[in-house]
Amino acid sequence: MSLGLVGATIRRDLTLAARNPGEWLNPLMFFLMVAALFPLAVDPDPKFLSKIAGGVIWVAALLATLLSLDALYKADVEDGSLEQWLASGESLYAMSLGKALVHWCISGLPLTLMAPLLGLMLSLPADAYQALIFSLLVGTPVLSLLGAVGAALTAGVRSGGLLLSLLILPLYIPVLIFAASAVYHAGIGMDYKGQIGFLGALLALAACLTPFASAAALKLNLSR
Amino acid sequence: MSLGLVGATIRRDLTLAARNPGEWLNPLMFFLMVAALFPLAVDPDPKFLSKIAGGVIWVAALLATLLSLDALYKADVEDGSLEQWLASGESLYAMSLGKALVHWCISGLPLTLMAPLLGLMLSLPADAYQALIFSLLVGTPVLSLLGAVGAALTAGVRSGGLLLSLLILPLYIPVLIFAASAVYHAGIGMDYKGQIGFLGALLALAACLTPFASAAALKLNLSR
Amino acid sequence: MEFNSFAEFIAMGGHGLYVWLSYGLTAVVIAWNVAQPVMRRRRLLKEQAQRLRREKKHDAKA
Amino acid sequence: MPASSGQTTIDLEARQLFCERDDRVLFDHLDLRVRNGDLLQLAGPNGAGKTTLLRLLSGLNRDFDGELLWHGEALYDDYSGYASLRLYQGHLAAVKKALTPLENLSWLVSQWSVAEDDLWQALDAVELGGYEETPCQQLSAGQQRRVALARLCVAPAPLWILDEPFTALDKYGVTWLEQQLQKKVESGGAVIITSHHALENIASLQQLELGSVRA
Amino acid sequence: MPASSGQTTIDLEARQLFCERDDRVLFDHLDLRVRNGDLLQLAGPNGAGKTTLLRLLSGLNRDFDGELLWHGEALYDDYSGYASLRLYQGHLAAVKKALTPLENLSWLVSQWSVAEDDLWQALDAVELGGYEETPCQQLSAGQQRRVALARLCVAPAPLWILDEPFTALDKYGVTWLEQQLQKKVESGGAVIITSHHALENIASLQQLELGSVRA
Amino acid sequence: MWQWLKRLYHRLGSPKWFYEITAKWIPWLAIISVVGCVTGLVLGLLYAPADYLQGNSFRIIYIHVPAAILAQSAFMMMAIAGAVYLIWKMKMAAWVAKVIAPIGAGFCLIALFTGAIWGKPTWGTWWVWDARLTSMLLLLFLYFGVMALQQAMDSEESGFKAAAILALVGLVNIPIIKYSVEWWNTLHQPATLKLTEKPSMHPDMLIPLLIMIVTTYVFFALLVILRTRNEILWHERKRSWVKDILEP
Ligand code: HEM
Ligand SMILES: Nc1ncnc2c1ncn2[C@@H]1O[C@H](COP(=O)(O)OP(=O)(O)OP(=O)(O)O)[C@@H](O)[C@H]1O
Ligand SMILES: Nc1ncnc2c1ncn2[C@@H]1O[C@H](COP(=O)(O)OP(=O)(O)OP(=O)(O)O)[C@@H](O)[C@H]1O
Ligand SMILES: [Mg+2]
Ligand SMILES: [Mg+2]
Repeated sequence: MSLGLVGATIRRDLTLAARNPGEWLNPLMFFLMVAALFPLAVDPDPKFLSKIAGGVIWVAALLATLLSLDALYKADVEDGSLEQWLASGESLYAMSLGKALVHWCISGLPLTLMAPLLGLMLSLPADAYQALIFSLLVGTPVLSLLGAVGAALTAGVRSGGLLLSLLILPLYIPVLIFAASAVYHAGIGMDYKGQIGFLGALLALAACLTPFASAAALKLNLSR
Repeated sequence: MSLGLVGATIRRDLTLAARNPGEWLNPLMFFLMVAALFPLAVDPDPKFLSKIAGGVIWVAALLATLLSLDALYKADVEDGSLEQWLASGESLYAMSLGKALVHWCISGLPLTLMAPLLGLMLSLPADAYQALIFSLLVGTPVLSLLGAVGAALTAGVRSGGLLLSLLILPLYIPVLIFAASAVYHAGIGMDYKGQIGFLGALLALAACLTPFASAAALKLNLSR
Repeated sequence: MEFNSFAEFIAMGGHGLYVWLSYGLTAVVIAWNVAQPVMRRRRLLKEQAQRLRREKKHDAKA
Repeated sequence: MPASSGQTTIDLEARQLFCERDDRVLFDHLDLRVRNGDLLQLAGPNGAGKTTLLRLLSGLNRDFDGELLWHGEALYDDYSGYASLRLYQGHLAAVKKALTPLENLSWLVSQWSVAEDDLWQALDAVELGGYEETPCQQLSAGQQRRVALARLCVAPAPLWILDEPFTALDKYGVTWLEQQLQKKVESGGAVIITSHHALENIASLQQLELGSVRA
Repeated sequence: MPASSGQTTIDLEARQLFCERDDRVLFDHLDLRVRNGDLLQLAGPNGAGKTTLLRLLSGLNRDFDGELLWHGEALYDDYSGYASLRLYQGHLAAVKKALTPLENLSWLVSQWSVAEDDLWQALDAVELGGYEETPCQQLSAGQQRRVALARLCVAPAPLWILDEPFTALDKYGVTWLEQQLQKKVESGGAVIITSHHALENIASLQQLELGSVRA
Repeated sequence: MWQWLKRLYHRLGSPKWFYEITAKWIPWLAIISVVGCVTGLVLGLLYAPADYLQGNSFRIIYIHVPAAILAQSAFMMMAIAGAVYLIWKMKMAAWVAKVIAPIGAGFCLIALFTGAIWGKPTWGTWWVWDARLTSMLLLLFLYFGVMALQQAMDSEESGFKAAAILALVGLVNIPIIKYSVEWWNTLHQPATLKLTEKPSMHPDMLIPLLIMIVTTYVFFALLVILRTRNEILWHERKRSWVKDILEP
């Protein structure tokens, strides 16, 4: 006991995810499906696919993360949990960080583990797998952290899913560019340490700063 | 007055969309952004882009429609409007058809009008514009109709957005394939009547059958 | 008999890896498919028997 | 008020209703009959099945055993006929926050044809005069409920089925609603209601106590 | 019950509070003081600002003019100190439907450290004994509210701030809650409450009537 | 005849009858499955001649094709069971439909895995976006969709109904997927990759395959029965006949 409210909330969210596997399986399936749309819509030729594979996988990962973010705070706002966090007087910074962490565990992490399979299906060049995994491992936490800010801002809005995407997509662009370029360069046998380093720097920055923004955004939801 | 409940609901939904422009602007912005991600993630070379433009625009349209569907019935279920439809004894078939129509007006139609702009941005071949517009005009209503079934099925589910995508994406694949192929063929100067004809047949089929499924699905949400 | 020795059978004319990998994966899925309902049945029977005993005790007390 | 409830005969009958939820029997061998001039209150503790029974009677939930008759014939044989004569108000108000009380009310009665003037009068009657064209999100919880209740003044349905209509109403609102119920049954309509609120003031009140499910 | 409310001194004071919403003044020059043994009921019609005032007093809403003091010092100077001594229960229950009553209650009191045994007892006290490990979605509206109210038995907070806690409770629940309030103030705690329900049975009741905003 | 059908229907609708009768079937089904599987595999792996093009890798066919066929029929059966539930409210049908979904998805996975593995030596790649492969992948997604929808619903009953509706809509979609994808593929890329279809298979190859297909159906029936019995036990746990089973 006595985990404090933050610990208890992390535990509660993981319990909820375990009890409702859709929460982490659905983003995974969506990831697979979006990646599968491209060969169907564009061109199924493996040569062609191997050129776009890295980019397509990253776009799919980004969209899957985006969609799973919608639910991050929404239920908590609607059922009054958020009110209780504020009423508890505990640090909203810690709470936001905890929520982002949980979100990564149930979306980013499974995505990263699933990505090699997609690589196979899209004929990703063999040299690019390592870069793909590294970029996802470092990049998806940034997506979760940034996304949590958007989720906090739109938590009180009815059809927030789309609005959230609009707010967050522009912020995701740098991550997308560096990650996709890392995978692409690895595929043509070039060095990609620089890009991963940049993603790492983004991660450090996001981990320190975004919880402030999330905390501020959460307070907004209370003036309902 | 005396439009009946179906007419009144269509009018009410349009009023709501007018009062909250996000409802139709957000899918549009999302459409633009997703299409803009590709050049960034893959390769900004115009020659290359012109080959994938039709497919990318259609994938973006499909995802934008998908995201806007989540809200279609959700609010009505939560605030009790659905209960009132059922209590009114009016035909749920007509109601479902009406809702899908409204959805198309605020998502598919604006998308279609916006698509040529995206064509410009992605260097779509000049010959392909007509096919793009026709395919969207005939294809997006099918997306709305099929999507409405998914929306009705998941209206009572909390984080339904992702689940909805999961259910509906496989059903969207035929539309995607034919539409993308129409645009592609138009781009290389070939005939595309066959594909549009097929889309038309799908539309007729969907318009007749999906409202039954939607109506059945809506009734489910009442056992809450 | 198509194969002359066990080693040849395992090698499958150079395709051994592919053949045995598919058979192996299939075996895993099938085993899970059989084990899952059997285990579920055991758990169910145990839990329900426990519940019945608990209810009986409760009734006896009342 | 155009409610012409005096003319229509009301005859809703339930025979030997049985309903279970999650393997727990909520009610069994339940008989009841509602006719012109009746006011029936369903009582019972939380979870007794009051809401469930109301939804059965209004035809929203068809998951039960037994018979449900309207004028002696199965209710679902002419469901839309029944639906136009009975007004159902559940826990949820079906009020859109972005719309004004007037727009909401107009949607809520669109099933019948009601003149616009009557809508204004009804909003006045529930003390929302002056708020007719303010978006509902700016109203308090009780004011939003009143928008839905304004329907009672204008809908030409002789039978009302109301689930906890006193929720969130202040004492003026409660008095007003009690008067409405009184008037309704006096003018030959009928009301079925659930409420934890005591309705002693009304003469013709009948109570149906649903079985207790407490441990 | 481990509530050690007798020892802590409670002294919450509001001076010259002023609050407006949408250019309508809800209250002005409002003074109030709550100390050990007080039970303050905020009364007033729908939309009078009761909920708004409660949220101000509990520190959730800081959008007002005037002073809010805890032990004579500005409430926000030591908000987390104040937060651990006051329990706030709003309209919303913060109960997750997929979790069991036990899990929900354990989360609801995670801010304090409460022994697991006490949680079981508390659920028993609100007549949820036997439902401790049933997912909450299978409970009725009133039963779900009780999960949140079970907190009152175990949280060691001397000051309770409750917004419409009687909502959805049946008559047993209402009696139980009235007893809790009574006990609380007798044992030296304090309660601020809004409710449309009459609380006459409690001796030390004070009422604060908020201004009417009706047209 | 009609009377007989009606009686059968009522019996099938009775969980108790189903539970008792299937107890007798299970051993037989299990024996047939094992014997069929062993003969099929011995004939297929040891005695069938190697394919003149693909060599021994073709032996994957003995699991790939039965699994692929079954995955498709299982979806149809699931949709039919769902329809029976929607129309006649027969609870047994709902349980059977629920139970088929994970089994069908399992066979679908087997078909995909073995196909992918087979593709490596024959086509030189694990995966291509060919008509059959794509429609199989979509079938897997449909299975997952049905399962996800079923468990996302608050009440189990709505879950059954929602899953049934989706299965029916998905059923309409299966031929569409299949043909649309075929048309798209032949349009986009010429038929470079065709499944090796010879006009007539050598009987030594064909017979084991037929044995395996039949065995797979029997095995599928066994799995459905095992799982349905669990569902029955759970849903009828408060009835007296289940209590009698629990404490003899
Ligand atoms: C992931 C990849 C694959 C998938 C999803 C797949 C799927 C299927 C499906 C759906 C069928 C149809 C069963 C029926 O309804 O009759 C089938 C049959 C068959 N497949 Fe595959 N397949 C894959 C790869 C392969 C490969 C690589 C080969 C060999 C080169 C192969 C050879 C066959 C053969 C010989 C049949 C039987 C054809 C017939 O008699 O109809 N498949 N497969
Ligand atoms: N969605 C549901 N799924 C399963 N069981 C339910 C559901 N909703 C209610 N129940 C069960 O049905 C019973 C009756 O519920 P109902 O809502 O009719 O009670 P009620 O008498 O209206 O109670 P209250 O006074 O709390 O509103 C409850 O005991 C509850 O456990
Ligand atoms: N989100 C909001 N935005 C703007 N104004 C609001 C909002 N919520 C409430 N108000 C206004 O503030 C006033 C006070 O609302 P409040 O919720 O405090 O009333 P209350 O006394 O709790 O009423 P009730 O008895 O109906 O719960 C209302 O008149 C309402 O118009
Ligand atoms: Mg109720
Ligand atoms: Mg209030």
